[in-house]
Amino acid sequence: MNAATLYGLCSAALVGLGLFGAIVHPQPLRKILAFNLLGGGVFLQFGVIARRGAAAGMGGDPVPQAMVITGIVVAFSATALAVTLLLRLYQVSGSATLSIETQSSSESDGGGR
Amino acid sequence: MRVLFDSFTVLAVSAGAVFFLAGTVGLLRFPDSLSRLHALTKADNLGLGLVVLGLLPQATGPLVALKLITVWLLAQLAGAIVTQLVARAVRRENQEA
Amino acid sequence: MTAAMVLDVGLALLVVAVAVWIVAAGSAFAAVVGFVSFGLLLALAWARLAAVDVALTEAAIGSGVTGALLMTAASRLRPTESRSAGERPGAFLHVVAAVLAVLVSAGLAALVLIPASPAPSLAPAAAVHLPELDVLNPVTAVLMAYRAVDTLLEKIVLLLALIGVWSLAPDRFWGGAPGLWPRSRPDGELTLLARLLPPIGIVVGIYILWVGAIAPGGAFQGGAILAAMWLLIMIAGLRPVPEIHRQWLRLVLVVGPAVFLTVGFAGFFLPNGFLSYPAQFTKPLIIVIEVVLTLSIAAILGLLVAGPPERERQR
Amino acid sequence: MATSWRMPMATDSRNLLAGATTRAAGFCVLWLVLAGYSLGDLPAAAVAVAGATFVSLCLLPPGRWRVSPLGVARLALRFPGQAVMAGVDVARRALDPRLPLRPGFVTYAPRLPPGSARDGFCALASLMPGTLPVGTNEDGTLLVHCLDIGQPAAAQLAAEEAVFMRAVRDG
Repeated sequence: MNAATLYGLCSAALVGLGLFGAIVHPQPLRKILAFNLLGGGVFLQFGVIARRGAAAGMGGDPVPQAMVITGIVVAFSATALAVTLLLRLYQVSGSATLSIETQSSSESDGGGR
Repeated sequence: MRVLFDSFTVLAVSAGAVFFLAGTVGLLRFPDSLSRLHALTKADNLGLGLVVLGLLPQATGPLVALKLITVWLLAQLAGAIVTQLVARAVRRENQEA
Repeated sequence: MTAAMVLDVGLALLVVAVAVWIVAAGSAFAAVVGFVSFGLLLALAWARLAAVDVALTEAAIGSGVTGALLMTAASRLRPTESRSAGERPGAFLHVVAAVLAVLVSAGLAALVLIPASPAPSLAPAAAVHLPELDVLNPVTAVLMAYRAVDTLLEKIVLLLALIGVWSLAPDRFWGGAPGLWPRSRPDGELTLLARLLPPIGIVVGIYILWVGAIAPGGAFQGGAILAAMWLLIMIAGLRPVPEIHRQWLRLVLVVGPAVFLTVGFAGFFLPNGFLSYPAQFTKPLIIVIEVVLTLSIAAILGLLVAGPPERERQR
Repeated sequence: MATSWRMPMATDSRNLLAGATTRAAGFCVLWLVLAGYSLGDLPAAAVAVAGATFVSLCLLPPGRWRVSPLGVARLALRFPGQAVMAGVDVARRALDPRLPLRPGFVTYAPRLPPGSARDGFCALASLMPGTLPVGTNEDGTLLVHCLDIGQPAAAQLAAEEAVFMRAVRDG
């Protein structure tokens, strides 16, 4: 087994872990974290493809690498927007939950700050 | 001469690794957060210092050697400041509790 | 097993272990701390895959800037944590999620274990035009020349995200200054760091940008370092967070994408059309675009971490 | 504290010039350390050094610290030995099966007035054997965490502060 295959298996595990966390965690912030984990796994998968495409004197195929750099920045933008939405939800409703029952009960007791 | 330099590198880097190990052992064994901070900063700083010292004879020129030393100095600065920030946060939490 | 293999196996196991910790940790703050170290370990994995450009980006943006953002959010949302503990889904959903996750992982693992042969690669195609571009780092060449339209759109995404973040502010704060940290009194040590480190960070950031043409580095990595320095100065309270209505601020935010677009449209007068560079000016043009992009990236990243305005506009 | 980005108003323009020159020289060395020597790098190096010097002068106006080269040299020579002692001390305690620790707090009244020179001293003290400044008490003394309160921490800190004060003071 070479390094590319090893990190490929690692990335597969990361995607699974991220997916599991994003589904079962009730807190939105933990979902965002799990989503980033999932993204990290997908990016690493690109890295494996890039490494296997090493040719023409390059250590890896530069095209997937450039796409991952773009991806990391876009993932950060999405995370920043999601976090801000979450903080705003907390600001107006006094809670940061996606559950409908809890949300309506906190609205009825005034919530907010 | 080369052999002398290489054995010095092996010796110093290994010694550095021992201090990193000791710092990690301290991090796991020490009883409270503040004591653990001591283990982390002091043992690891010395460990990094020894690794840098060991790599100096392998440097291809004075600029590379200076680069290694710069890395160590920046790690010292960051370590010293961050340790105090964490210590302050620990103290604040203890006061609140 | 060789020493390099031992290192790779250890690193891969550590990455997965930290990922498990992020999913399983008791508090969100602990999970975020785990996420920052996860990013740094992942950067090492990228370096082991001979993708140093990505390793730098992952360390600076994936771990550093994202970590700063999530850490603020975790400390602000701490009061909501205990309540959501009661909302944990039941055992059934856990099992379904676990089965789904295992299936997806197994599918990806199978793809990894049964690779396409020969491995698809665009590296030879990318190498063909490197000499005429005069850019020795193939990743920078892809970002700035071959796939420049991706890079341009990504800048627009960054700008749109910032507009989205700003527009989440309550109306009365529109045009005011972002709140950044909920901290009134600056700590002494932090102020010391904020006095000493930023000049060093500026030299390092500009170096990383400059070296991007021939070695790993470039606008994103350099911009992220500059953004971190700016944030450090603002968090320590040495300089105020700018109010978002400022003309100069908005100019800095759009100058990178604007110059990129202008050069792109100027390409219509050339044989290859949109986003192609005139042959004899390729390298200078790429450098000019990279410099202004770095400025814009640094400002946008910093302001995305700073968040929406939380103070009223000063008259 | 928060002011705009403007060059500091130096009471003494010679002071400003001297400060700017030494710092610019330092950043030049940093650039050379990073990039090596190449004439083609000149434009980037010039921008980096000029930017860094400007920001440095804004954030830490010259004259704010009085630095004595001789004192700094003495401090720098002393530092590696102290780092070794600190590391060996912690490593010995961590690896000893009996875990010989007597953690506790000591208050220390520094002679340095509050300010960035004192912050610098605190940062240095946190790298010294057995001591870790945790914060400032209400009466202005420092609260220091020690790994072993049996050690003469206060005397050690006083010696360290004396060396530090000969190197750097608030101007």
